Order: sequence, then C-alpha cells, then structure tokens
Amino acid sequence: MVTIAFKDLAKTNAAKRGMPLQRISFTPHPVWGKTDDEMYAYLEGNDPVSGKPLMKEVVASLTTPLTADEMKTGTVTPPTGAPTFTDTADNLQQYFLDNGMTDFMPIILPTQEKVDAMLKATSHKPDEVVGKMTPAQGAFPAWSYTVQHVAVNAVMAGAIPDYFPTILAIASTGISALFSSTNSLVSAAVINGPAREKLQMNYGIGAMGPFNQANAVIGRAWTLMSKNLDGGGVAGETYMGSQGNVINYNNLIIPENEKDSPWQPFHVQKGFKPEESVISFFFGFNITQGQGGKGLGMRPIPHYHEAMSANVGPFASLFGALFILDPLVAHGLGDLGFKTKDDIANWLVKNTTVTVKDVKTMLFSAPPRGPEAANLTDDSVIPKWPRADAYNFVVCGGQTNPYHQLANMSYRLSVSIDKWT
Amino acid sequence: MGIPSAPLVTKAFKDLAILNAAKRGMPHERICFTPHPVWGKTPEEVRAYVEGPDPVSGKPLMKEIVDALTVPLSDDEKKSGMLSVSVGPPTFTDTADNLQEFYLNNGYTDFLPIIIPTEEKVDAMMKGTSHKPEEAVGKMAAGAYPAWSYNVRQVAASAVMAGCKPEYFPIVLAVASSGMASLFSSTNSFAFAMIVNGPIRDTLEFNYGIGALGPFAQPNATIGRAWTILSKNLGNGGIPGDTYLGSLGNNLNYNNAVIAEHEDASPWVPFHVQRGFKKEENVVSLFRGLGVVPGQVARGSSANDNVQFDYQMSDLFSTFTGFFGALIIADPLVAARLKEQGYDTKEKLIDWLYKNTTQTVKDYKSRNYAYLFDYPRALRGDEPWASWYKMPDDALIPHFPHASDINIVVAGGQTNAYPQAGNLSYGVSVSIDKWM
Amino acid sequence: MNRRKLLSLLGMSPALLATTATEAQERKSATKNSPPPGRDKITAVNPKGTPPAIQLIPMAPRLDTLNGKTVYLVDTGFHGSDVLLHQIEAWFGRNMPSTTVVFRRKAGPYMDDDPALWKEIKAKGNAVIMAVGH
Amino acid sequence: MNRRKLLSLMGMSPVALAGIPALAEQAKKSDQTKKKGAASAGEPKLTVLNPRGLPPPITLIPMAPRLSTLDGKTVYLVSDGFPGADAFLNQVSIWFKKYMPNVTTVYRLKAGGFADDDPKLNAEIKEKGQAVIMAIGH
Repeated sequence: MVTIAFKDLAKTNAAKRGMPLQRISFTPHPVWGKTDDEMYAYLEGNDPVSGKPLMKEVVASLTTPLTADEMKTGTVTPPTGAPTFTDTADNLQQYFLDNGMTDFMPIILPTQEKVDAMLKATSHKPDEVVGKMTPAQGAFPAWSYTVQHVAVNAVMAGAIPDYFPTILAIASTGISALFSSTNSLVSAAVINGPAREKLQMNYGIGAMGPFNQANAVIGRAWTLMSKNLDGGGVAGETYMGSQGNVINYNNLIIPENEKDSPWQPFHVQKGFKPEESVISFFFGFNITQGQGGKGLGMRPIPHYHEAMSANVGPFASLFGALFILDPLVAHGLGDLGFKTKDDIANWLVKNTTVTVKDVKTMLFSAPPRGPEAANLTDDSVIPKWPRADAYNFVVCGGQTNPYHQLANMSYRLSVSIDKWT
Repeated sequence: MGIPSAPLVTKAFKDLAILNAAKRGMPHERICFTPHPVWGKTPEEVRAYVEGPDPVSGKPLMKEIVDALTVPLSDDEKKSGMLSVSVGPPTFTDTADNLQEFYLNNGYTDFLPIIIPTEEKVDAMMKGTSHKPEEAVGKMAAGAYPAWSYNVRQVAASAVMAGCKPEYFPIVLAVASSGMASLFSSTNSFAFAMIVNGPIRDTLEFNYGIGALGPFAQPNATIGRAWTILSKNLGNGGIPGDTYLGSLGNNLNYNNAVIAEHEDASPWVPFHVQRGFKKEENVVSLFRGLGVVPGQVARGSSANDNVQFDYQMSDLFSTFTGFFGALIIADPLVAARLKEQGYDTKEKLIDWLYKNTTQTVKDYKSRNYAYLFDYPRALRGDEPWASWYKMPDDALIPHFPHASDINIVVAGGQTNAYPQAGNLSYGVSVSIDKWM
Repeated sequence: MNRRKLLSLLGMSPALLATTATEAQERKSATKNSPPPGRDKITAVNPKGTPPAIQLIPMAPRLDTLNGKTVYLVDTGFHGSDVLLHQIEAWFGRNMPSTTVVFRRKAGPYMDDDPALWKEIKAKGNAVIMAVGH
Repeated sequence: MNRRKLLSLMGMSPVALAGIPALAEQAKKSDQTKKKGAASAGEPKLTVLNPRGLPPPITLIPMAPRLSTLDGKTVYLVSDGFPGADAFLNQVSIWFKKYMPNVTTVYRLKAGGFADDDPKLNAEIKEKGQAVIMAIGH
C-alpha cells in the first residue's frame, strides 16, 4: 500500500526491479499528521487511482490468481534510444529538451566533431568505463557510462575541452547531483590546485554566481550527467523533492582562493599535495548567507566566530557544516586568535551547543545514543556536532566585505583531477 | 556642492569608484585610496594607513588628499557637456560557433550556451506580444548607477538567448518593465525570486509540483534565466568589480527562484489576489534578499511531535537579516496542516508569526545589519528602530520590523510536508496580461 | 586595471578621453576567429540596452591652501569609517594645525542622502573628505 | 500518468511487455526525433550523439502465487518507518478485525533505514506468515 504521492515512483521502481505488473494499492496522501479516524476513513473509501474500494482491492491483490504476464521471467534491457540523432539544429535543440536530456535550457549540440574535440583533452580512451551512477543508492539500479558518454554531456553543458578532466573526475565518483529524496537536497564541489588557474576559474568577486565560464559550465555538466548517465532527475520518478531547489541547475562550485587564504588549502588537509588538482564533494540541505548572524556587528572587531556558531543553529546534525569564508573573514579570525582551520573547528565544537530537548524536536537531528546518553536529561546541553570533522572550511571570495556563507552539508570524498587529464 | 571634495575609498572599491564617478559625469575625479578593509582594524592599524601611502598611486596618502583639495584643476577636469556611451553595432555576423563564443566573451550571457538571437528568432519572439518592437519597456539600474533604457526588441533578444518560447515573452516583458535587476551591486550577494500567479501557470505548463524550484520545466528554467541575462544586457548589471560586488556570489543568480504558486492545492488566497489583482489575472511578483533555506532541518520540525511551525520559523529567522523580510514557501501539505490548526488565512498566520518570532534586544544589536542600517534610522527617529534602541538588553522584540515583512506562497509536489523560507522582501507585482 | 582601460570598457567616446584605446576595444569584432571554410554565417541581434548619455560635471574649483580653512570629514556609516576619519583628524592636528577639522556622520543608512548636512557644509565648510568603503 | 506511458518513458522494451501493443509503438517513437512543421525545410541537418548512459539489464521476477482466501491466514503489516505508517497500519488491523475477523494480523516495523533490507524480518514472515501488506509513503 503506497500513498498516492508516490504513484509513479512505486510503479516504475517495481518495473525496474523486475515486476512491471506488481499489484499496488494506493491510499490518499498524506497519512503523516492525520488522525486515526481520518486514516480509517481512507480504508473505508476507494483507492484514489483505481477508484475501487481500497481494502477489497488489497485482499484481491493477495488472493486473485496470477496472469501469465505476471508470472513471466527473463531479462530485459531498457533501451535508451538510438546512438545518434539527425535533424536541423533547431529541431535537435527541441528534441533534446522534449526527451528530458537537458535542464530545459539551451545546449551546445553534441556533434561528433565537438565530442571528438572534447575527447582529445584526456588520455583516457573513449570506450573506457568511467563509473556507475544512481539517483539514490539502494533505491534504483546504477547505470554505467564511458568517457564518450561523459564527453557528450560536457559538450551539451557548454564545456571547452580544458574542462573535460574535471568533469570526468566528477563522473568517476558516481555522485548524482539530483539525489532522489522528498528533501530537495543540493551538491557542492570544492576545487583546489593549479586547475583553478588553468581553467581561469573565478574564486574572487561573485565566485558562486554567473560570472565565469568554468564555474558555470562544470556545475551544469554535473546536473546534465545526473539526468543522462543514470536516468535521474525525472520529477515524480527518480526525483521526489517536494519543492525542488534552484541550486540543482548549476550546483555549488567553489574554487578555493588559495593565494589569499592564511590557511592550508582544503585538498592539502585531505592528504593531497598543493600542486595536485583535486575536486572534493559535499552533499546536504542547502546554503545560506551569514551576514544576518549575531555578533557580526560587534565593534570594533566583528565576532566572526560567534556569528558562525549562531548561524548553524537551525542546521540538521544529519549533515555537517561547510563554511565558505571570504579571505577577509579568514584573516579576521586570525586576528581573533584562530590561526588554523582546526583552531576554529575546535572552538565551534565546544561553543556550538544545543539542548537535548531541542534536538528531539529536529527531524534530521538525532539525540546522542550509547552509554553517556543515559545521564542526559531534556535540559542537558550537548555539542551540536561532537566531532571537529563535522566542520569544514573553504576560503573563497573577492574581499569586498568580510562575509561568510554556510552550508548544512557533509564532506563525502576528494578525487584527483590530474588522473583524468 | 561646489566645494572641493576628496573621496577616500578603500582599495577593494577602486574600479567601482572610478567608473561610478565617470558614469555620473566626473571621469577624472580625484579619488584617494586606503588599504582594505578598515572594518575590524584597530585605531593603531588605521593610523598606519593614514601615515602610509595610497596603495593605488603609491604616494603618501595625506599629501595626496591635501593635493586633491588644493592643486588647480586641469582643462579636462573642468570640462562640461554630454558624453554618449557606445554599446556596439546593432547586429553581429559570423558562424554560429563563433557567435556563441563572442556573446560569451563579451559578457552578454551567464556563461552558459544560448540560443543565438538571429533576427528571425527575435521576430518570432516578438509575435508573443502585441506591443510594437520599438515601444519603450522600462529602465533598469543594477544599483546606484544611472539607469539604462530598453524597448521590446531589446528585451526579445535576451528572451531568445535564455531559451524562452514566444508564449513566455509577456512574462519576460513584465519582469523587464519592473526595472528590477536580478543582479544587484552590493557586497552582499543578493538573491532574487519571482512568484507567478494566474491561469498562465497552466497555459505555459509551469511546474508547481514536485521539484518546483529545480531544473524540471522549461518556463521555470528559461524565464528565470532570462531575468539574469536581461539584467546584464539591459541594466548593465553583473560586471564583477563594477556593477556587481558580491564578495562570494550567489548560485541563485543563474536562474533565480521561480515560484509558480500551486493555487489549486492551496487553502488560501493566491498571492496576486492578496495584492489586489483578480484571480483570473496573470501576475508576476518580484522579491529580493539573500537566499532560500529548507525548513525541515530546524527546531520544531520533528515527526514525533506535531510540527511546531512558529518554533520552526523562529529558528530559521534567527539567521535572517531583518533588513529583508521572510518569504515562506509552503508545500500544499504544510498549508493544509496549518489551516487545520486554525490559520484559515495567510494574514492570520503572518500576524501570529510576526508576534511569535522574537529576539532579545541584546542579540539584535549585535547584528551587522542593525548597526549598518537600523541604528542610523534610529538616530533619525525612524520607528520601530528608535524605540528598539531605547529598550533594555533583555527585552523581546520581533525579528522583523513589520508584520508586512512576512509573505507566504504555496508551491510543491506534496511528497512531504516541508516548507522552505527565503530571507526575501517583496518588491513589486506586475500584470502579465498587460504585456500580452 | 588603470583608469583609461576602465573607462574604455565603459564605452566612453575617444574624442573626450583623447588618448584612450576606447574605440579599438569597442570594435573588437565578432569575427576575431575566422570561420572554418564552408560554414554559413548568420546575423544576430545585439542584446544590449541603451545607456543614458552622461552629463559631464566640472569639478569644483580647488583651494590654494587648506591653511585657515574648515575641512568636513564625512562618515557614510560603513564599518570603520569613523575610526579612519578620527585618525585623519588626528593627522591634521599633528601636521596642519591651522586647518579646522569637523567630523560628521551622515544621517540615515549609507544609501540615503542627507540634505541638511550638505547645507551645513556649504555654509560653514571649504572642503570635504568623504570616507567610502569598510 | 498511466502505467503504460510510464514504462514506455523509461524505455522498457515492448517484447517484455507483450500484450500491450501501445507500448511497442511508443517505444519505437521515442527513437525518432519529432518533426516540427515545415520550418526546417532547406536548413542543413546535423548528426548529434545520444548523451545517455547504459542502464543495467532488468531480470524479471515472477510474482508469488496468490492465496485462494485470506480466511484463517496470517497477514504481516509491515511499516517501512516513514512517519505515519505505524498509525496507518494500526487502522488496517482494525479494519480486518471488523470485516475479516478470521485473518490474523501481525504488525512489524522494518529494521534499519527505509531503503535498507531486513533479512531477519523477511525470514520471520516466510516462516509464520502467508501474506504481507507493506505501507510506503507518509
């Protein structure tokens, strides 16, 4: 029995798992927040899809003999269409859009000539398998793809060949930027090393906005791949975010401003050499701006650390906190005595606290478990995140104001871009 | 004023200061620069700036200031008259690939592929409106700059580039006519949102269901994108260091938050009707602010209790600036539940949220926007800030100065009872029908 | 970027800015990459709006000296402007004591005008130093 | 959307869905580009590459044989853990008591996250139950 909001999802998912004709009954949506009487009324009423009495249908599902189709075994390969399409440029733009192969915005048409030019930017062979991707681990089978598949998507996003190794590195992780959940989640990538200069990425004024080709296109390629390489991003089937998220268009691409940062670059923290080009992945709820926070208006020196601590207040502890600090903030924190990223992380662990009572009211924050939890009462004050590695810091921005942004996101992994050149 | 003045500017704003003086008619204004920043520096550090050199000219700063006020004017500096500004020829001719690159390299795009605005396509776009190609649409400035003007044809070129269909054009024209740019010059990295109401949501197949704010429908994607492209081309916005200064930038500036209201599933009056339009009118309403955050993470969101909406929103608002308001984007499931709890109008809910989302005066005064915007208003006697600044530290005051700073819209696919909230202020509502 | 380059990016006419490279910059043509042979050329519309003409404002005549004059130091309200201007006030005290220095904070947030202050300066002051930025 | 339309959008081959001719037709259609009016006359045509990855083959699973009746049988009511599923299944057990009192219902919450398998519960159901009603959604 499935609530009607998940009708398409339930049917297609049963089919993908090998039971295209599974007998599914539907109840009205939602059941969460309804009274017992209201739910019982659902049972006495009809299945909103079939229009038949709901419980009669459930009993019949379990007792009506199977048809020949329902008993079928064997293997089916879902086709994804012809390898190439031929038409006028205008018709092809429309065809790609109508068939869900785009983000509903214009693309560069992936002609063989353009795809070949893209392929020249890597030493890897066109038919080499790059990875596997699924819109949600465990819920959908993963699709695989080759260097050439990635190149086609890179062309479509507007990439020049220089960007291709970075896009291959993204594809190699198998991380979809359009994760299927009823939460409308977002993805971010931090870029470090010489690739930032080689691709002329923007880590200055407006770094996360529409002001630079590499930032824009690499982020967009990730979303196009998340639709085309794994069958993801189909609203109601492989994408269930109730409200959606604007950031899914181009994702958060954050090249670190290494030269203006007083701290170790992010990839070096993760064990890479400064001269390596690396892309690091984050995943979580969203990003917000810090300038509303308490403490920033303190005189004469803004209390950046207090604002950062206050601003994570509404964050879910399911994911961590990623701070994107303008270089002015990083230097300002230095003036306040925080000389390394670890210094500020350790201060935040100690000083960012929450009561057990509050945690219990937060849907995606779990109260502590284990032996030490036995002594806690509702009024106990506990760290929001007990571990310093829940806090991550990247320095980025054009130094026009000492502002920070912060994301309720967790670090996932870092991969070498150089490996894909 | 007729009195010699020496603008003293921190180095981060060098290009901005020079260009802005020029745009306002003083291309040779004598501007002196100090190192950046002065905010957060001690008086001793700042004294060293004063005793030291201008970081741009390398000359001693104070000598330069005195010279700026006393060295006689050159002939150029005394010039008056009109100066015209060129934006290049009316058309460009080249291969499709080269034009794609040319538009990108000249800052006409958001750095993503466009539909090349050939005369044929621009003409087809203009078939989406009854208004004449040369009719003036409006004026736009990306901040405190002289505004640029534009006609229907110029708007059409940006609409084509963004990937709009001709049917979408009246909405793009309505947005352009507001004169509100989606790229605003501030060191804050502003975000923008639009709410679309009326039957056009269905005619154009807007997505107001699952994934409403995401990349899942052509009108949502391209109309939002057109706003940014036209803000660059028609309002001269989005030039980093000149007409765009957001230190970190904002990802929402690519496509903006386009919110088609889910009117059928909402228990409340649609947003445009709240603003005095008829239900059957098509209206676009524009918002500006800092961004949008998810509500299901906050305190009070737990499944174990009944969702405590006031507690949830207080928690989200605690990080919002009170300079902008709040735009709550409620999934229809959230709206239905709130109605069951007795909030049968948006106004009732807003009034209750205004009264119940509070902060202490002490916390309030520690916020940057309070010092920067509200304190000077308090000094001038403006309310409610003047009263707030007289209250004791532990007094509770509302998070937002007025109940009208809070707005509510319903959108979403009902897969979960989650709200989102934007730190966004209402700007203006414009009739789309007027531009049909 | 230097001032000439900046102004030329703005599209300011070369006649006025005699020695700038404005025109050259502006005419950077669409055909900077020569098209591969056999490719069709198409014509596309310039998407730019119409900028307003700029009315040149002659700068106010300079003083021959600041000695004996009154200089207003105007704080726009940005963070740190007050600290900076108080240091400038102190500098005048040490180095040009015959100049009278008056510190004023502009009323209202930084984007608002303050006509009362402008009137006061016009009546009582001879020069202005205004701090912008933070 | 109906099931046929959905399955065809995901590219299920018509052979596997025999007896559903409309599907075969739709699957074929999606391999061709749509022609949009006469606007294209005379314009040069391009050939472009398909951007889609390789989906894994799907192994068809025959559905379990049905029971002739639920009378005297044990039906497991399984919650996947989404909020509201427990309360909802409680109402289902009340319905059975009222209308089919000969059916025994057993409520169980699946262990782990909603996407996780629960082999222990599956073993228990196989041993003691004859049918399952699973609640998904919230």
